[in-house]
Amino acid sequence: MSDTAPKNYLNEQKGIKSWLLTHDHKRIGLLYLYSIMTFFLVGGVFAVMMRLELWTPPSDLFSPDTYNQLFTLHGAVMIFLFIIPSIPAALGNFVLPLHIGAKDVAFPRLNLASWYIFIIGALFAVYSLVSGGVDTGWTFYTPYSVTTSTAVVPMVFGAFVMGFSSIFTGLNFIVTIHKLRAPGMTWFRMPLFVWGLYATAIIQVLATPVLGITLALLIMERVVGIGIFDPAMGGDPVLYQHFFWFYSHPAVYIMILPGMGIISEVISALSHKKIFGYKAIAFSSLGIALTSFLVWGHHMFISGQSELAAMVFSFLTFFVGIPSGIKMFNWVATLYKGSIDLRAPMLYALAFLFLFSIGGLTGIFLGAMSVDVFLHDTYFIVAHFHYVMVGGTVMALLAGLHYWWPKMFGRMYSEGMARVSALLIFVGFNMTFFTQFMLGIQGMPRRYASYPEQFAPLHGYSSVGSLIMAAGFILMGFYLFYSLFKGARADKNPWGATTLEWSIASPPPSGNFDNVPTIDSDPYEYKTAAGPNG
Amino acid sequence: MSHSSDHPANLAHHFTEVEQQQESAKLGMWLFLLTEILLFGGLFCFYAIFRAWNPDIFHNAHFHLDVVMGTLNTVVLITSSVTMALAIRSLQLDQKRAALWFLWSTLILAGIFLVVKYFEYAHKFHLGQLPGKYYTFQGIEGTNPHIFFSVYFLMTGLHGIHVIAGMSIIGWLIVKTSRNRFSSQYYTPVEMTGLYWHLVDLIWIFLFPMFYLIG
Amino acid sequence: MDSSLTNIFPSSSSTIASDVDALFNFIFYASAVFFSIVVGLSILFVIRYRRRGDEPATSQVAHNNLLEIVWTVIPTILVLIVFFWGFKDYVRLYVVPHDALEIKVTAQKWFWSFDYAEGASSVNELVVPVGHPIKLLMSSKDVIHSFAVPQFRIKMDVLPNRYTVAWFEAVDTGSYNIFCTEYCGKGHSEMLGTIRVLPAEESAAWIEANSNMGKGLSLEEFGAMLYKKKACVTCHSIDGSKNTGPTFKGTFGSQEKLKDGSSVIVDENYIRESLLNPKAKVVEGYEPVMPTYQGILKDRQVDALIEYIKTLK
Amino acid sequence: MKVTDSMTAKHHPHVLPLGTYLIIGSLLLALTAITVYISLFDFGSMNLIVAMAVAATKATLVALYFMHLKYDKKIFSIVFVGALIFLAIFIIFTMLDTLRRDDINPIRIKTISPNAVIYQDKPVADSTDTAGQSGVTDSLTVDSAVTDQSSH
Repeated sequence: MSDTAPKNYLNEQKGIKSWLLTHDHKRIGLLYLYSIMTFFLVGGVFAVMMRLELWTPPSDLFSPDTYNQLFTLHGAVMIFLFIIPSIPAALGNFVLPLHIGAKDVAFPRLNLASWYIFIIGALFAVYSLVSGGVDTGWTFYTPYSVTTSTAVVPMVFGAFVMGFSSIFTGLNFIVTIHKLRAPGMTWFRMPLFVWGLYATAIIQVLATPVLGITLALLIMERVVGIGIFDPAMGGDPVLYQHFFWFYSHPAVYIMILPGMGIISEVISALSHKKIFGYKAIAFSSLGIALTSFLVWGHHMFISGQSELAAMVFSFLTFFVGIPSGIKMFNWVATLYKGSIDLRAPMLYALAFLFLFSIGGLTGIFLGAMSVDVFLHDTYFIVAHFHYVMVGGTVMALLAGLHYWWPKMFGRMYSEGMARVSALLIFVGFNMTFFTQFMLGIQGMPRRYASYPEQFAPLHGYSSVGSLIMAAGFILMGFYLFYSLFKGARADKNPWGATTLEWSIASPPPSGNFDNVPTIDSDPYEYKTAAGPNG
Repeated sequence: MSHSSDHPANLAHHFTEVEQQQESAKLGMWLFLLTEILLFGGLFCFYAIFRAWNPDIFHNAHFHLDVVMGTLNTVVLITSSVTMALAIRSLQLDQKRAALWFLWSTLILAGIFLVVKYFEYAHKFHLGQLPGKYYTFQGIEGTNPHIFFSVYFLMTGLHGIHVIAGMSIIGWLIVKTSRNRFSSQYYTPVEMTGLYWHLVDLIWIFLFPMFYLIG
Repeated sequence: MDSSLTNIFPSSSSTIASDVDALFNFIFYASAVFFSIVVGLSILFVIRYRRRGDEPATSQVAHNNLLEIVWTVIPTILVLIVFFWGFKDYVRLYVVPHDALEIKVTAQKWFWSFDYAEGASSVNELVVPVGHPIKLLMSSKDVIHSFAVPQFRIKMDVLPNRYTVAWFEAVDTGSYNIFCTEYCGKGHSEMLGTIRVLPAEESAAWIEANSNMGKGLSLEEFGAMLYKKKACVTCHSIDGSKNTGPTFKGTFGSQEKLKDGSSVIVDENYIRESLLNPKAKVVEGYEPVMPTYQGILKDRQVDALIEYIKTLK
Repeated sequence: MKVTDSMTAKHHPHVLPLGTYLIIGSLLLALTAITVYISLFDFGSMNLIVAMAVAATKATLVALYFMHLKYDKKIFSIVFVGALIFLAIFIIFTMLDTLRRDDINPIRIKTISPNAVIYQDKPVADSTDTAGQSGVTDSLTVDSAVTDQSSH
């Protein structure tokens, strides 16, 4: 794709080996991008299969066993193989060093190693899939996961291995941000995406090891019967839930914090306006990262944990909600009197504002203890976390992908098709999941292969919505692929943005910056019509 | 990549100065140690909760651990920590022979630790004091004594794996040192290994009283 | 309660349901206000400040302390209200009144069994008097299940080897679904029960009648009743179709091939053994997933089921 | 951030005197002897606290001197202490649950059958299956037997 283009990171070296042995953070970012897109497709196919089964009440299309494996694999693939590495490892790897004026991340070899570890973990997951699948749900709750006859161990081991990949990425990013900022780039001159990645990386290094030991203990429980989680061996299954959620609740913020960073970038750049409340957004990222460790028990209000613990967890839960709210207001305030460019990245950012508001606000219902008792383990939960994960993270990922696409490949995609696809995804998503809020309020439990007749109409709408959403993603795949070869050449700064990556060629040269830049201003210095900083 | 000719040999292209690179490595290492602490943390939590639930088995079962061997291993590991620290100090002073000597001492002490551990394990295997469902020993009163041995073998086993990993890295350092790869100008790998080795020691400092002394 | 929401909610049929709904509505309306502000302003700004041509933004204002304090403090106050309100009702949900009627609930793959103090027992059908608090003392025999009744707004996980407690007081007579809401395997979505709330006398009569082992019925009729009541119907068909377990149609007297390669004639003894120790002889092509009915079925009930199966030619 | 000044300048490591290492090493060995000696006496619930206090002192010495936290940049100490804080949060918050399940309903703190299935067909010194819930135990036995077959 680089016949006439000047030397850049894509064409300087050729051949498969130059990719598989690369130390260039941009190429590693792309390796991750291709991997997560593959797994997104796999997880998406599982999702559509589930919606097809749920179109009608009886379990007719698939047997209950198959359905149970479908939702388990959908969850496990989407969480461990797609969302967790998506923004940090793919976009973060590509953008972070460019953002702070560095030539690479601090440990380039470790960076490549973490991609290989990710792939090895993924292979175990795939092995588990072909050797009988898993039917435990992505949470692997004991004692079910200890007693089921499906291939739990390879899947759990895969997740265990992928944890190390996540840890190494986080570790690499923290050191990079601490030690490799360009001269003059103080902490408060860093773009907000960097703050988002920094907060994410803190969670990755602090929480992921606990997931590692939890999964290792689960494997030991299955193999040796050590008796920590299995009641038949004297253990306590609720303890597993503590161990699991100590990682997996902060992990929700591993998924959403970098997305929030992208939204800050995109809204500022495409409004051509300085971000509102820079410090508030930066500190709220850190605040979310640290308080996210104090709230895991809100997944367990009906699990049989002590009422005291439930109370403490509920109380703290509300304080992790406030910083997210602050960010929302800041983004809206950034739009005020901006010069808003409604191209694809901005459309996805606006979709994020809409959907993530719903996702966040429905979290308040679930943080309230008595209401959670009613809504727990119903479709309300399913809808809530899809609004956060898809409406939040995936929308942010798409915003970022469309925003940095020209920088990555030096090509533009079709703006018209991007708009159609954004519309399809937005409409399809709401149709799929808003109906699920209503199902949850009616009491429809999650993880049901078949369901009573009374829920049929809403499930029907939801299934239709999922097909519309799938059409949107297929269209996106098509125009993005097309643009790689036939897209118009991109300028070095198609959006008129001010962060460092837009000051170098698209695609960037292998070493990023020929001369290390010296920074003497804030990241978002836009011109104003009404005089300086009016 | 165009390196200026005065770019030091051990400085990677994306760093501008030696100190920056060294501090990066150190920060990375400390973050790695943080993940190690939290990895062990799950097992500490396991220990704390089951001890609070069933203090009887932890009390009764700890008499079946050999305090003499545990103390011996504590002394061995602390001494190896001292020799490791001295190895780094010798390199800082460009005393290569001393550094080699100290690294060898560390390696041998780690070996002794494992040998003692082997005898302890072998004895327990023989008695049927095995973790989890393989537990067959009859002599301990209380609720579910197998859980004590589960957590004992998990914690000391994970620690033992760390000792083995540390030994292979120290072995690699010995080769590198004898080939004159390190000097007072560049000894980052030795320093990083030192941090790791001290953490392994530090964890044992807690494991020893938790299992052998108070049960 | 707002009428538009009432259409979605299941009926509020326990003493606590309307309190839970009140908090739900409070959060709903507060959220609606915030959502309207965020989305309304976004849409307004996008329309008003849409970029036309190349002109820069008309303002670069980057902070406003008063505004930022306001939008931090107001949500904080609101969520604190939500917290205390939610906590208050949560405690009510789990503090059982003293005069509650205690019923033992046992969950296992994939049915519910209920034991009354009077000695009556039932499977997948809980009959309780209206207007009287009911305490559920719950435990599981295998994995974690969860006892949920949407109309009562109650839900509690049921743990193996541990008791959990829930209670409710029904305010209306009628039938309500029990759902298992914690994923428990293949039959998870079939693990449904019914709560029948009856006037006090009728409920007492039912319990009385249920305590005496199908008196007045022939063994065969009693067996047919047990087939449904003890949840055999969940896994075994009587029309020849294959389900989680083998069909009962024509099974008596036939020769079945077993998993381990041997075969067995289906007679009285085999049926009895299959009920009490189901994993001993598993028919080829099926998983050993059936729970034991040891302790759940009395002798006469086993006999009744055998007689019933004999009739299914 | 300084730029090229020190690029060619020699790097001077911070070297501690030999005596420091030897003194700290001896202190650690002495503390080991003390903690073993103390363990010969029974202080009841104080056993744990005393032993952990000694261990924490030893750990602090290792961290400050062997791991150079006393002389290095503060950021490393922050990382180390941060790990300990989050570990403490993990353990304390989990224990808020595991030790307080009987707050409202006392029956919830107990297990129905305290002993694991591996003890149920052989004599165990303290086998107090009092709850009379043999049904639960039976079924657990059966299920774990199934696991054994199916997971291998």
